[in-house]
Amino acid sequence: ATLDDVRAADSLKCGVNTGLVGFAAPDANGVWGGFDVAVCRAVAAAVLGDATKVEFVPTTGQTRFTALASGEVDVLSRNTTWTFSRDVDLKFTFTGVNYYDGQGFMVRKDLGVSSATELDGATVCIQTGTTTELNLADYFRANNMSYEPVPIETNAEGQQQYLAGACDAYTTDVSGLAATRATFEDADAHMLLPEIVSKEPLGPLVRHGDDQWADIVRWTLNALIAAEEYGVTSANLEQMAAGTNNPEINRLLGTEGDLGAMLGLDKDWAKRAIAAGGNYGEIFAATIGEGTPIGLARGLNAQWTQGGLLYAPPFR
Amino acid sequence: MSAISDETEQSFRLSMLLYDTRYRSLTIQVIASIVIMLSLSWLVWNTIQNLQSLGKDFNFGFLTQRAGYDINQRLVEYSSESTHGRAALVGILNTILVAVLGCALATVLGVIAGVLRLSKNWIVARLMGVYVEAFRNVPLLLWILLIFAIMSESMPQPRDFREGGDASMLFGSIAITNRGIYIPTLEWGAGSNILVAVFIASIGGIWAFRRYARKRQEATGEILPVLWVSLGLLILPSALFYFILGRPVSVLYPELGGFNFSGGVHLRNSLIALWLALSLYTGAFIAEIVRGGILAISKGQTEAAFALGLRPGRTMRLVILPQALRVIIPPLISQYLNLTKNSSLAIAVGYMDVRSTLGGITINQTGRELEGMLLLGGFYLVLSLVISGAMNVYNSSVKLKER
Amino acid sequence: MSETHANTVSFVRDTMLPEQEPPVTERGVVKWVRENLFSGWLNSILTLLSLLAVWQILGHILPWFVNSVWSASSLTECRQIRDQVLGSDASSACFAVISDRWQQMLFGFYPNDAYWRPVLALILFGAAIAPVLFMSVPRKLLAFTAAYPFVMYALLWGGTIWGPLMVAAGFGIGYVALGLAGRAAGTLVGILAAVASAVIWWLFLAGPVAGVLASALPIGLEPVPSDDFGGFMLSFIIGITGIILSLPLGILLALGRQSNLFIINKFSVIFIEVIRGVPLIVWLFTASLLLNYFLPPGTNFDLMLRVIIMVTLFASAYIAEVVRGGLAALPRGQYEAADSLGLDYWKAQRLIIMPQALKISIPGIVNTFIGLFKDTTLVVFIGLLDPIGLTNSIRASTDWNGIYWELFVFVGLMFFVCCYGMSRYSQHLERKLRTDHR
Amino acid sequence: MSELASQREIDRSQMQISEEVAIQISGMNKWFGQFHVLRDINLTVYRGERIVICGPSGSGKSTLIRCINRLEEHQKGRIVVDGTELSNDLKNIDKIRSEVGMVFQHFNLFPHLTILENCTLAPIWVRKTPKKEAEEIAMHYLNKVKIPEQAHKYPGQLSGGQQQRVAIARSLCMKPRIMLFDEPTSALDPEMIKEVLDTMIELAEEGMTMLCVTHEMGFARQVANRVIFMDQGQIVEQNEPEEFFLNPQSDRTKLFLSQILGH
Amino acid sequence: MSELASQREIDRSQMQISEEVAIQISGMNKWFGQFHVLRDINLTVYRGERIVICGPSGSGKSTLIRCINRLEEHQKGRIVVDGTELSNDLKNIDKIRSEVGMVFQHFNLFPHLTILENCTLAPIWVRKTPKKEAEEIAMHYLNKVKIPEQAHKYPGQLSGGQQQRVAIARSLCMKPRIMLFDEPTSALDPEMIKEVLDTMIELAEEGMTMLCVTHEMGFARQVANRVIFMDQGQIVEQNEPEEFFLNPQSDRTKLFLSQILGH
Ligand SMILES: Nc1ncnc2c1ncn2[C@@H]1O[C@H](COP(=O)(O)OP(=O)(O)OP(=O)(O)O)[C@@H](O)[C@H]1O
Ligand SMILES: Nc1ncnc2c1ncn2[C@@H]1O[C@H](COP(=O)(O)OP(=O)(O)OP(=O)(O)O)[C@@H](O)[C@H]1O
Ligand SMILES: [Mg+2]
Ligand SMILES: [Mg+2]
Repeated sequence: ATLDDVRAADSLKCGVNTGLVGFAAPDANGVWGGFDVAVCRAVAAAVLGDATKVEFVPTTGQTRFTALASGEVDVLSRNTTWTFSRDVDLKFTFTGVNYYDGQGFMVRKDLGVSSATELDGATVCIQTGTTTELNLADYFRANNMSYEPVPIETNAEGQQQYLAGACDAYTTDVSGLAATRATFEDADAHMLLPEIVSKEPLGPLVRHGDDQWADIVRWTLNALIAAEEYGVTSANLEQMAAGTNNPEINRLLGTEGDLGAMLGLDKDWAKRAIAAGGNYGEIFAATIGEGTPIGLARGLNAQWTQGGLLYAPPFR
Repeated sequence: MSAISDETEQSFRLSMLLYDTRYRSLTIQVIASIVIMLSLSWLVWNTIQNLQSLGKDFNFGFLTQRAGYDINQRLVEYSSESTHGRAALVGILNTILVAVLGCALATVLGVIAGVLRLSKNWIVARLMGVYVEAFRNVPLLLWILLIFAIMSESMPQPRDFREGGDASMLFGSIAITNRGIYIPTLEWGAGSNILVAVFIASIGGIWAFRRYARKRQEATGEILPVLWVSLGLLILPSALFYFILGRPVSVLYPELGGFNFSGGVHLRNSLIALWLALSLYTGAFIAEIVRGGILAISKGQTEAAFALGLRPGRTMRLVILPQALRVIIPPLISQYLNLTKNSSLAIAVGYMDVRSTLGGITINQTGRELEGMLLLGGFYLVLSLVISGAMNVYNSSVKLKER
Repeated sequence: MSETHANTVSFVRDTMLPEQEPPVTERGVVKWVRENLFSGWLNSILTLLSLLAVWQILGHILPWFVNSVWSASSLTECRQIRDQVLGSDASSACFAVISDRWQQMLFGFYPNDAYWRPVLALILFGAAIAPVLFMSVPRKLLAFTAAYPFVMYALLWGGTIWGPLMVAAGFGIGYVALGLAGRAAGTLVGILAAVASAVIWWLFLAGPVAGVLASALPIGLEPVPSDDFGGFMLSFIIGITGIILSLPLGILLALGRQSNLFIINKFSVIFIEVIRGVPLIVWLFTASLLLNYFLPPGTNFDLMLRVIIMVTLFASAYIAEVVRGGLAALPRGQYEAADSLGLDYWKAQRLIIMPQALKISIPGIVNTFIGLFKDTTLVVFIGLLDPIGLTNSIRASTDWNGIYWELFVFVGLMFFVCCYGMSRYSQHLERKLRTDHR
Repeated sequence: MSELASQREIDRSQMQISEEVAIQISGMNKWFGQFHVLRDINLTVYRGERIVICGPSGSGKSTLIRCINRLEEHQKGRIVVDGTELSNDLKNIDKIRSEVGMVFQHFNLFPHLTILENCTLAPIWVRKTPKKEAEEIAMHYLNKVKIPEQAHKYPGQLSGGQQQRVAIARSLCMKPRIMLFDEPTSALDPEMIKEVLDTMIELAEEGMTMLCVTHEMGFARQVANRVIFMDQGQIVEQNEPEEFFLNPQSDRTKLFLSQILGH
Repeated sequence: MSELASQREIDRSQMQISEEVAIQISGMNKWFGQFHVLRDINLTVYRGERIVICGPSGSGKSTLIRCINRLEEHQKGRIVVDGTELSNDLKNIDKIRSEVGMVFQHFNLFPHLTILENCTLAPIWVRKTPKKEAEEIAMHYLNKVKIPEQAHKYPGQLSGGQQQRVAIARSLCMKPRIMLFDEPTSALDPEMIKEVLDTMIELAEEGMTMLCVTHEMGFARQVANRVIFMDQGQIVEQNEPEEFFLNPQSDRTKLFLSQILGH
């Protein structure tokens, strides 16, 4: 089973993007950081007790699924859209959604376009190997518009093409667009069009058939989300772990019952996962939130209590 | 011929399998084929097992399914409603297009650079040396990326061509933008058939004239100015009829409309960057081949021709080139082969060649890695076998006769 | 001297003329310029055009270089410095990205405190390759050359040294088996026995034995996972291992292609043609997408190793053609002399044919290596972080987002220096071989 | 022929030709594809005999010689060398090759090995002689061919005549019982021919069984027991040298002799 | 020299040397870079004269010959060939080149053309002769050099001697008034030298003006009117052949003659 393999290797192999600002990128010391990366670290912390025991495997849009299917990675956390065919036909198990996204368009303000429906005849940059190109084709077809796709391999290239004006619009997931826009020298000259042409629930996924492992990843993610809901942060974690009068928190942090054992882990698994990078909200804020250059608002990714979609099932 | 030794009656012993030259090769081959068969079947068996455990099958049915994605450059009808098979065809045509264009330009660049590298002009020779070394010693991928970047970074955007923009069309008809180059096309109006017929006829005329000139030289020794007459024949009658027929062919200039230029032919940046990079890179290798070919023809040949009173131009045409070509063409063709294979680097600039359609998006959307890669590999293999087959035919036809 | 006439032909010079300086027009800068730059109207035009082109290009590039900023921690800072010093419309390179990330460009994510390992491996590579390239180096060093791949593995990947040692032991066992069985029953049987025993050792015994030894005597360096490899180090490793491992395979294929045994010949031909007929990038995708299909269910080894396997197969087809050229260049007499002395096929190959054929092939091998080294950049498409892949990752960090040319210039220069050096060397070798043969 | 050689003129009657058969060829035929190169060759060579083979170019002399140590395969008939029949059996071939030395027109020394290594190669790898011993043997024979001082040079540094003598020494190091020579002097400059012939004469004096394709008629006169004349793949005439040269029987022989002696 | 040639021994006194000047070289100097190759050369060649030039290697013989048809450019002095001065004028150069034939040491036949095409190339493209006529002329000269049957072979299929004779025929097809030979026999095997020399002797008999760089002293004795000895880029001695060989004046000439006649 994957859990045993990971324990035996004493390191979690985690597939990430080769480089997407805010989501996964190595720093000058080669330490990976980012929103997707944080999920891996949390899983590693939960399973191995050490958030640094992760081996990051950079994957491209083309290679990611094979990497997972062949066992080259144990979990793929690479802004991957959860779709029917990927789940069912390609034989993967999506363990949840860590980011609710949708495909949008970014254009220069001075292009004079305020809606995607005005993009007839435009040149559009897209990243290949993603669901984006299918959505794009469908959207323009449905609206009876023509367009000129400019396929590109990586976000870095897409950004460069777009900035140079080689395409009128750049389309990818809104999070990516925002992240990209944030780094522009003149970010204000660009805008995201209001239309969201697709649903893009992004989440970590694992191979089909190893339910225990899928559960571990799923509930680690849920633990991060729940922790935010219950107000468990890396700052008050120790204090909360000492015991609170909220039994849900107690169960989550292992002070009460032994949920960990059911997963094949120990009691403190969720505590460690949260300690790794904080709860969902902290991770968001640290990597892509409004305080960072990327500056994404929580939007759909707020807790259900705040009007968002994040809704961790109960820990009981 | 058969081995008719006296000792054939000698009884067969097992050790003869190893120590008898007649059986030994048989033994080795049998063992080799068993090993090869075993390893092949091992691979196939593994594959079947793996496919099974992944719940996949092996079939090419996906080729007839809807592709669902768009391709910007298509030489045949294609839309996102077409099948994956058709997408593969579009990709194949795109690969062949860039390969053919690349081979042509690379040859031109290579010949020019190769000849200039031998030039007595110091600075020109040096410059060509720099060109050749720079391109030969830096990975092609980097050149593709660089040229692509130059194309998209330093060319004007289409909107710069608007009123008040700071870009203008070249000769009023060619728009070089950072989305590619828009060149005019021809529109064939009424009467253009006649024009085409005239043009074809004048090509026939050139051919006839060349024959006549050769006959005449053989008969009288007079040398007619074939080149100039040919050029005249090529241009004049067509030009004459063009005006007589009331200008049936008009040029359709690219015009700025909406976001982009429309009308004319759009050569996309991806195509141009790939084309230029492949040509410049391969051109550098061809330059070395051409240089080597010319140097291989000994100085003695030129001197002998000069001593006979032949002018430099004729010496080149009658003595040096025919010999140099024999040396040049075989490696030249293997460069063509390399260029064709290297065109698969289209991936770097998003040019939709066969690797990007069949071997890229299609595989990615359908999860048919095995089938897709097999088809892709098969396509390249057939292509290179055809090219190298042609080379072998050529080689054997021009081999110098020796004692 | 006076005019001579048919009837008064005889003439004898009593004082020899001294050597004279050529006329002014025939020497010095004037002549050089006239002959090399302006020897005709065409040449003059070419010269002027070239000068113009050089001027244009330098005019664009030089200021960019000269104004470059070398120390800053992000692109924004670079731009600030530029704005302060030169004004915002000046063109200026931001090479600060190189000073900031050069370690990554060279070593990928290899642990900082272990940089000495790849460096040492490279130096040792120099020592290992020397006896192959330079005939004057003592032949004894060839033993080190043979051991080098294992040393390199142990150095770079670290971990217990018993693993590579046990793999190496397999070769030793094979060799012993070859000796024993070969003496008893002939070379052919010997080779079969050697291959069989080595394979059995690797498959069934090496692992457990290594495990036991490792737990008994844990020596070795800190292990470094393949994912930490990147940058030029990755290019070098793939290139060097590819070429080293492909040599034996390439030689076998070349022999196979020369062989008159039908099946072996055809197999070699098909293998070589298939490999050479399909672009490397397709092979790399095969390595990353398909190789796992071909291996027994459950096997899984890392991408880099798979890439190395593919690259090795790929290079071996090219090496085979190079070696075939070397074999074809040997006169038939060498084979006959070996035969008539009673040497069998393998001994003749090993002692007589290969040493000579390989020597002739070295320039070709070096050229193949250059090609392979350049082609290692293609691994970026399957997610390995080679120098070009790293430029993407670096640009993906918020600090350096948007930087472009500087990274490419750096990568390009590095490649140029390495490849140009090697190609110079191979040209030198070719010239030397040509004179050797006369 | 040089004075030196003539001083050493070999008394032919004195030489010990045993009744023992060294090579027995009977009814041997060979084809190259459709082309019948050797036709019904019958030849018995006794131990200690020195046979010179001559004939016009293309008559099959080289091919005959090369069949004897199986550099070419014959298709019909038998060849028995030293009691071992040449068949497809590799062991027999190996045995015969290590007992039969061969010297080629173009020396075929191994250019990547020193002279000494050239000579010790086969003893070490075929005879499994210890290296030291092999080197002693090699030096012995290099002494014999008078170039011990060149032992550590490479073939490329030697003159043609020296190279050919090394080639002879190399063969001798295998202590062969029979030596085959295929036009050993025809690639040499005139000055060097003598050196090589002298070496061969010395060998002959020691009673080595020799088959030599050569057009050096002086050599044939001086050392051969028998001269064989071949034409069109057949043995046309064979005789003692005196008889052969003074009194050739067949017309072809006469024509041939007039040509080569005439020039 | 062969018997045949000596039978045809040319009576030198009989030959018609007109007073007409074929080549006039005066005060000619040439440098290769800093190196002074030809120093103050003065030479008049009359129509019908046959001049042999000899001298040590590197003395500038080839360069002198090559200056005459402008394969090398001279830097000082005048060269007048057949009344036309060699200057930078392309027309003059063309004129002179089509009147002066040259035969090189290494034949320099065009390997991609048949023998016949080699011979007709220049007549057709320079003289504008009709093809048929050019072929007739070519066959005439091929007959003269005794290889008409090889007309449709390629140069690679011919022996060295045959190739050199083709080279001579090729030059003759342009009906030159002067022939230059640059060591025409030095790349040939001894048997082939004779064929080529015979052809040259025949040419000489017909009164062709010839300048020949050669070390074939037999040839010089037999056909030359004058022998010129060059050293260090200068004409050191010139004389009639008899005198030159029997009674050399300068020390250098003596040394040189002793070397080449001695071996
Ligand atoms: N490998 C071969 N394949 C086909 N024909 C061959 C081969 N070797 C030799 N021959 C032909 O066999 C004939 C005899 O050749 P062989 O070399 O034995 O002649 P030879 O008497 O040694 O002549 P020479 O004096 O020129 O060496 C020749 O006609 C030659 O062309
Ligand atoms: N193209 C050249 N550039 C420089 N030096 C040259 C050139 N050609 C010849 N030389 C030099 O000029 C000198 C005379 O050369 P030339 O070939 O005329 O001598 P030669 O008398 O014909 O000698 P040989 O008998 O060897 O042919 C030699 O020292 C030679 O090295
Ligand atoms: Mg022979
Ligand atoms: Mg000369």
